[in-house]
Amino acid sequence: MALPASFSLSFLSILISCSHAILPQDMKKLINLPENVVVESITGFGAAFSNLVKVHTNANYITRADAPAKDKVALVSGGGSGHEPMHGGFVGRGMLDAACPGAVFTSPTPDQMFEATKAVNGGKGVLQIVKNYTGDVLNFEMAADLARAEGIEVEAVVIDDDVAVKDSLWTAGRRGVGTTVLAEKICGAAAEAGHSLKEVVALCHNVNANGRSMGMALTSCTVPHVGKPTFDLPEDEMEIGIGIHGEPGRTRTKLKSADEITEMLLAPIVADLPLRARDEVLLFVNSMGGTPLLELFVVYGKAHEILTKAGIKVARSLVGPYITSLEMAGASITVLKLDNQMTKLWDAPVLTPALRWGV
Amino acid sequence: MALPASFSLSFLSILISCSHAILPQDMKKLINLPENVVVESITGFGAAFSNLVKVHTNANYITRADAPAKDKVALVSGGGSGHEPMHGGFVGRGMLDAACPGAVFTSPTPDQMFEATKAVNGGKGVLQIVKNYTGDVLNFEMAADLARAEGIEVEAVVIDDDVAVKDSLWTAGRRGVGTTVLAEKICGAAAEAGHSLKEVVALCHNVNANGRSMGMALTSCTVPHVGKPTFDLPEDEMEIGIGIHGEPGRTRTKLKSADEITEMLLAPIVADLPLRARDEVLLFVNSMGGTPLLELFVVYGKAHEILTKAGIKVARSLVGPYITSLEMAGASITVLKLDNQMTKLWDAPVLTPALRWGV
Amino acid sequence: MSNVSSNQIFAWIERYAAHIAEQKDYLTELDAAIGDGDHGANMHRGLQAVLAKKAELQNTDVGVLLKGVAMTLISTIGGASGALYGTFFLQASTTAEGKTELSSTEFGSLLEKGLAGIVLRGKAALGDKTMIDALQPAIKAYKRSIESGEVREDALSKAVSAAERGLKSTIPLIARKGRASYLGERSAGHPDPGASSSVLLFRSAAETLC
Amino acid sequence: MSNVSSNQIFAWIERYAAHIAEQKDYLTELDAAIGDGDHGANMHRGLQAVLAKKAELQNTDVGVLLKGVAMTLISTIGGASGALYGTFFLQASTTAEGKTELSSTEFGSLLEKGLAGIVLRGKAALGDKTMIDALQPAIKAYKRSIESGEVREDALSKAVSAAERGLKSTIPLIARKGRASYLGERSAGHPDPGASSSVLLFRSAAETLC
Ligand SMILES: Nc1ncnc2c1ncn2[C@@H]1O[C@H](COP(=O)(O)OP(=O)(O)O)[C@@H](O)[C@H]1O
Ligand SMILES: Nc1ncnc2c1ncn2[C@@H]1O[C@H](COP(=O)(O)OP(=O)(O)O)[C@@H](O)[C@H]1O
Ligand SMILES: [Mg+2]
Ligand SMILES: [Mg+2]
Ligand SMILES: [Mg+2]
Ligand SMILES: [Mg+2]
Repeated sequence: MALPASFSLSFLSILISCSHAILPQDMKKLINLPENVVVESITGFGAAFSNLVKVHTNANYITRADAPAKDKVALVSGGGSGHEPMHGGFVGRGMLDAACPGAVFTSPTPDQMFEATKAVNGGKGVLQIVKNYTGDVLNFEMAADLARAEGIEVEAVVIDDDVAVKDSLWTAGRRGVGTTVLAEKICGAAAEAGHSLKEVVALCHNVNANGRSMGMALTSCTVPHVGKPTFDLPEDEMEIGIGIHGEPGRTRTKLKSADEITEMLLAPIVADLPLRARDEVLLFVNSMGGTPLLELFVVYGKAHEILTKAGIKVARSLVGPYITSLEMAGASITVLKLDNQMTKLWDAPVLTPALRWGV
Repeated sequence: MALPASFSLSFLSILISCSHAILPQDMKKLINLPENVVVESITGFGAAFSNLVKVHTNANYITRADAPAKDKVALVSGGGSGHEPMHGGFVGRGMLDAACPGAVFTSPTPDQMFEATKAVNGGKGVLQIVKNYTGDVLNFEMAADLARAEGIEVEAVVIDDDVAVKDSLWTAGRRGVGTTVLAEKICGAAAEAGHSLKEVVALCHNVNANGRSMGMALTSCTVPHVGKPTFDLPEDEMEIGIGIHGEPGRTRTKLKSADEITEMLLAPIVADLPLRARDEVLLFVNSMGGTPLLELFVVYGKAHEILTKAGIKVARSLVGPYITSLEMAGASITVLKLDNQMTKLWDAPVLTPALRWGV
Repeated sequence: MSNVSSNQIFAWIERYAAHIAEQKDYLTELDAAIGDGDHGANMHRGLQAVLAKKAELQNTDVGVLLKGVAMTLISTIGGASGALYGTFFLQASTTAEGKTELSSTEFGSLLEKGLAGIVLRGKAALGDKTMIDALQPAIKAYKRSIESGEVREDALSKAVSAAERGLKSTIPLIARKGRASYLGERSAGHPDPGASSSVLLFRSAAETLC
Repeated sequence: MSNVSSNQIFAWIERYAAHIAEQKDYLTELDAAIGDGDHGANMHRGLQAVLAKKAELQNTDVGVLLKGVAMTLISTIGGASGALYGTFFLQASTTAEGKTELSSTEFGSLLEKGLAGIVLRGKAALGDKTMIDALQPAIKAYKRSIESGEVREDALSKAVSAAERGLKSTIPLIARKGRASYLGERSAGHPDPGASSSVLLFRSAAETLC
């Protein structure tokens, strides 16, 4: 068969130019074979926290050790691996019932979610908390179809809080980032308190509507099965508005001071919510992974100062690496406008590998 | 005055060759001025955890919010900054009463420790938990002299658990690393339970005698006021036996798999303790900062498997970035041989920014 | 002209796996530019899993074969492409239940049903800078060619050309769906990864189904 | 020959601060090779803090001056060098309480007392690859020169040479104290950072106390 000339010449030549073999030894990573990293990691995770969680390596999902919890709405989340402790670290009493880790930075598959859903369904219905990425949304939809076909009541709430992305009906919309962690905690507490699926769904929408985030990167990260940095960032530049998978952001600019960067992240959040004097907020300053706490607290301190000076009350805080991008250096800020219910549920006991208080 | 020729020629010329200006903008760090990073960071830390700790920026130390705790032995620790969450993140009920952060990777000064000691002294004496570095030891000694001169009973226990360093009476001895975190938790619980200074000191020696650690680095870190990596590590090499300040280790070798590295770290620990079948241990797998949890759990899983196969029972675990070296990629393993008392005290309630359970 | 046999369909998938294996780093690079750098790895993982099921997928009817391909892609890829290519083959399989061979016209309907599944699941349209920009013109070109009486070899050849033009057309576009949409205007100037893997799907067809 | 005045002593410290400022990156590099890469920054931080107290340290007696230097170094450096240089000046100050000038011999005793403080605090001996390897021979050379009737200028010049030889002697040594000791045999082949800063201390003295 004769192929058209344009194909065999131009297209093929582009396609072939860049392939090269990848050896794990090329990478500064504590891994064995890249294709085994997720299973080996969740196996270790399960061994470390066997009192709190159970790891199922048949279909790769993590449930509470005592699943299914009876007479409560079950919360299932998931997404690509590489964002640890999210989501596996949030499985436990008062937060998630199950988490489904995909390949690194790749949405999990419907069968994982379906198996997880069946394993945690306690009869009061299942809420899927989904970060707004096409892959996550589509795969969770397929899983929900499968579960509903077996008579399980399933609802999904899609988190889309990243102000770095312009929202629009005509696009995939905003990404889901930091607010996901807060929604999982708050809705997990509501489920634990016996709220109905309908109520937990409404609450989750409410948290999403009141949470906004923006992140930045100083360096790229390297996905194990790719073997080289996701993007190149010159020595004197940073990326503002980065996504948690190394997706390019809003702008690339020269390095700036922590104070300036904090303002660049916080200003669009405050404007978008919008926040007003006397509002009470939860301030969540997150490390993308490679940024040490020493620096993260500098950013937190400045963000706290800016909000306080604007008359906004920082009523609750979360600081640390909670929704990460492997070893990427950088930080994100999430602000959640609180009401009494959210504050109470935030304070409620939680007992997971990554977040615990009140128990 | 005529200087000797050897001085003005050879020595001076070496000395002058390498100086160059350092701009913070050269560094991929979320900081403002390097000289302000510690104060800004602990200020942010204090704002984030104002319910648990109080930050004193006059002499730079951190105390429990409710200090001085009456009728208990007070625990004071400290060391260079850049190891966060250690030590500030371990201040709170059931662990430290005060922490003194020095400049990055530099021991704090006696006046910080002295002020902290006075602020937390509840009348039952003060235990200094000191990592075995000359600077830390000497400065804590000077602080103890000052405190004793004011009538405060002070004892010091020096932690020296790093099997990467040969122990000897004729040298500074082994470095203090991961066991420090465990000693602070266990002794903090004992102090909370009302044990006397003498008892807590004996316990701390016991923890130190039963804890061993070894670490490795895949990459260097950059100290803010230095502005460039502490050491160069070629793209295909790693450093085994690294210290937490980027001190060179035992050997530099080609990159290896996570499984091989885990064996290289664990074998000298098991041999040095020594561990035997049926021993019960706490397994602590620590990230040096830049190694993400995804990878850390691979190491944990392998370490758990090796110990279990040797008939050693992993009775307790700690996994995460707890004693870090800024953004250095790498990991350390600490094994603590447990007895009933230590296990009970490990399980006792703790309420600090970085470790909390049971409350 | 002869019909397409189920063995040929399997050969098509096998060839597709080979092309993906060869181009996976390139596809990943395309995705790194405007997405998250995993498209090549995703497709490769899925198609290798399909190959591993060779024994059970060969020598069945086209419906069972394509359903097996679909379920394997869905359960091993994850990501947008897993759901979308999975849906493509799942919907395509419904047109071939019990059949061990397909006429050229039936094969066209199979492709159309698959594409309809992608559109329904992903809610993207032509010009959104997705795989649809390669698939839709390719399938249209195939159908038109067959309808005008040309042989399948020519129809597939035209489909490949149309897919390539479709791929090229994605370069200047601003993405409206998928991860690339987060980039807004910065997504222009890059070819869409999914459209690239779709070109390979038609190239594999042209190489095996004639 | 004239006595050493307290103003000269202050000039000595000022000059030392200037040398440290100039060499801080080099000292840090030496420390990065066998320690933790902060010796230059440590010394610089401490001596800049001393300069900031110029108003209160100038125009007092040598005892008060050196005690002020000591306390400032101790409270701003941290690390081994803070405790050790701090102790050096603290012990030295005890030999000069109330004095506004010192004879060359008295200055020698001052140095000796300071060194004794370092030895007591740090428990290191000659050959352990520490600052003592520069300080001890330098002070010895100074004393011997003064005792044999030479002028202070010559004595200090000999002290500088002895300090430099001491520094050089640290190069092949395997460190037994301080952070460098963790390296074992890998510490050989590098000069000791603290011995380098001690050479600068004597160089500053030679430039200001004659
Ligand atoms: N809504 C959609 N409809 C059709 N195709 C889409 C849609 N969203 C994304 N795609 C396709 O998927 C491709 C990306 O696939 P892949 O990288 O494997 O998944 P992910 O985006 O989840 O990482 C895009 O290049 C695009 O062609
Ligand atoms: N026990 C000791 N006695 C004398 N000098 C010492 C001792 N330990 C270390 N030193 C000196 O201190 C120097 C290191 O100082 P510095 O780098 O500022 O402190 P640190 O080692 O705490 O980082 C070494 O080069 C050595 O000269
Ligand atoms: Mg993806
Ligand atoms: Mg130091
Ligand atoms: Mg992708
Ligand atoms: Mg040093």
